[in-house]
Amino acid sequence: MKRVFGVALGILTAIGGFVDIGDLVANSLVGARFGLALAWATVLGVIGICLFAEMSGRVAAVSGRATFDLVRERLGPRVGLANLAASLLVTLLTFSAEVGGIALALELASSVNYLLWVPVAGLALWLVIWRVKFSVLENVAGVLGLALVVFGVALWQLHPDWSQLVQQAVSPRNPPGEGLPTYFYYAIALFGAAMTPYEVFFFSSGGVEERWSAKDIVTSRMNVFVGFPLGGLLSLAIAACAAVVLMPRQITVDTLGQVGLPVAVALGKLGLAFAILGFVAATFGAALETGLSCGYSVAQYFGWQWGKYVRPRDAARFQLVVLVCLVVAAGTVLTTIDPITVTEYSLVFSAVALPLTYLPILVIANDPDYMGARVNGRVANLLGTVFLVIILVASLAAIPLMLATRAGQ
Amino acid sequence: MTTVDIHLQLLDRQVLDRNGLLVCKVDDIELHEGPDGVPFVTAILVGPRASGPRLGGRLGRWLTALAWRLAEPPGDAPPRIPFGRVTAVHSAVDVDRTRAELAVDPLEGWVERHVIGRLPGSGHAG
Amino acid sequence: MRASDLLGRPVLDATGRRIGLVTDLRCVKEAGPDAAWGVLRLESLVVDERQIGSRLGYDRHQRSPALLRGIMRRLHGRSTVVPWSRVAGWSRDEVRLR
Amino acid sequence: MRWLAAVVVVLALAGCVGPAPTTDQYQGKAAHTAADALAQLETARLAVEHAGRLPATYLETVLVDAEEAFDSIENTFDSIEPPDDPMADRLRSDLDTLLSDGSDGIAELRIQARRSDTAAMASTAHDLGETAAGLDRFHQEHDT
Repeated sequence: MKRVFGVALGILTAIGGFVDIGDLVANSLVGARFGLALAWATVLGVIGICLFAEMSGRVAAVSGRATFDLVRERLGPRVGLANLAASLLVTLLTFSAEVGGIALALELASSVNYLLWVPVAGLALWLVIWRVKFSVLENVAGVLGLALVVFGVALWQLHPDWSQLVQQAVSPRNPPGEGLPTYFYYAIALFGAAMTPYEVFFFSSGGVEERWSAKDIVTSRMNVFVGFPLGGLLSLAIAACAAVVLMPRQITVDTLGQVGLPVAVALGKLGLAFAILGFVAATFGAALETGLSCGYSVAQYFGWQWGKYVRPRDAARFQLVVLVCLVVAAGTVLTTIDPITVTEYSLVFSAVALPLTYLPILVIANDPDYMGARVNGRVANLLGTVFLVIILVASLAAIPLMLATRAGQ
Repeated sequence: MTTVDIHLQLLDRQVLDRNGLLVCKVDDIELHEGPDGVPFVTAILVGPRASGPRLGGRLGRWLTALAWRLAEPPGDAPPRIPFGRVTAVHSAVDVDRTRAELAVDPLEGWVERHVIGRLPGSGHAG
Repeated sequence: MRASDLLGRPVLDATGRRIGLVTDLRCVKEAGPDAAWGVLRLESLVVDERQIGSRLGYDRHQRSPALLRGIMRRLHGRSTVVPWSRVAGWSRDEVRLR
Repeated sequence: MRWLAAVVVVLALAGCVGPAPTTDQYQGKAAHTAADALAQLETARLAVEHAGRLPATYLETVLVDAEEAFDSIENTFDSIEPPDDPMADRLRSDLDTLLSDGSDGIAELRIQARRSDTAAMASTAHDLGETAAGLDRFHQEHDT
């Protein structure tokens, strides 16, 4: 019974934890501009993250080593350090976006300017990272994030023309008035939103924090293979809500308030209250994940003690890195740079950094020295190889497309 | 007969102390010639004075020089863990001493004493 | 001597011809006097044309996925193993064989 | 590092709006401005149409954001030097009228929302429908 509960909780956490500020903004933005014509990019991203999160979870369970531990080992100190710098930059950018997201969500709930919420959010994040148990931190944020299911309810209440939505999704093409470069630019943003590298840093490090062993591989797989696709469905619901309510009114999404409007239209105040709760929980949870991931990646590269399973003073430099990153992230938002813009850039740079994370995972998951009999099977390798190629293409195309389309304008 | 490839199987691996706490990475490996003239592994070398030269380039040189100057006493010999302390090599390298006994990483202690340890609640596990 | 003193150094044969770079140091594990795990004695050098990607292990035990193996094999050709007894001397710039 | 600097510079330049040298380019920018402005205006109108379903804090935040964005779109357009061409002057004056109507309207909505004057909001939103239609038409006509 306890085991069933554990698995169920893990799945719920994975669903609620899947969506972050990047998914919220990217899906709503794309839904309002392209309808569901880019649903395939989200689906592709979800398959990719399932595939590689499973591998990283399995590696962590079998070897006790988290992702960045292995990056240096397989790429060497030089390339590993370059990788660390790039990954840290992207994760830090995402961290800033999440902190901004918390503040924006609280602004919607209070109409107090979001900049005033930034220090509050920063302090709350630090207190949680400093004092709250890892499993509590992970599960509470994830389960509260489930409030975003309200987007699914809203979609159903909006009585959309389902056949038209399905039609858009299955015969993808760029709508009239939108060029192909813009179309693919946003495809990459959605792909990057689903596959953000911090998710595997966090997932694999979390496995080590919770002291997974080979026995826990089944649990980890359930979380990934059930939780993430349901989280992806949530992303699609957000996109569809925007497609149904915002697209006909020619509204383009550039604020979090616009993301929630379809829920208000469909369900009124109570529904919107759930949506705001979901925004706060999803961004707060993701801020914790990205903040910890900054510390995880640095500490794992240098071999320092890391993690919340020891007292903070026993992982001093890890805690220091997290704290410094938190200050930098909050400081970035306080420069009054638009958090939604930061989010959009974080998605594109995530896409650029994807191969740095996913290549070493694929290699280690095949290393009999580490994995013994638990190496990848044929299917995982076939899909892994295909995705590696897709990731490489997305990574190379991201910056040129961003410049060519002036970041999607 | 077991063979071990140093580059592939030892360098950059995580070192764990006798309690399973994380100590450092294998930043480099020290070898000495035995009486028969064949070199054998004598120690794990730790810290920027070991990893800096491997990093190479301007950054590597700068890091090595900085660590050299900050060290007590100054010098180019990095902290080392004698290879006799190693009890197992798997996805990590296990040694039979505690982090405090090994004392290969003075900076960690400094941050603990002067920054993190001073914040309230630093002694409670999450 | 440090492992990094040898790794990446060009290897020249007795005639002075360059046969590749040192990509790894292969040791034999023996029971040591006091050591719990063992003593590692340097047995041979693994020599290859290039160093790049050698730590992914595709020239040794690593086999899958097939695409990466294919790329790495093309990049590297076959690595050769040179017994330490053949090493005549080494410096910062090169390893010389007899 | 040098490529990074180059990327930053290109991004910075891409963000600036310089003087538009030709009438065609000016027209493209005007059409683009109309579409952006329309999106903000429609956001405000959509929110006000469902004012009863939105908490006051949320409505206010949405309106303030829409107003700020709308004004910044208007200012950006006004800062573009129009080419010396009667056609460009006409474009500018047509769009300016629409933009200032929209800007006034959203500001009014924001004030009415703060006073919870639902009836006035509904009537302002209704009137703004014409400005929205005008922006839409302008965008359709001039989009290249």
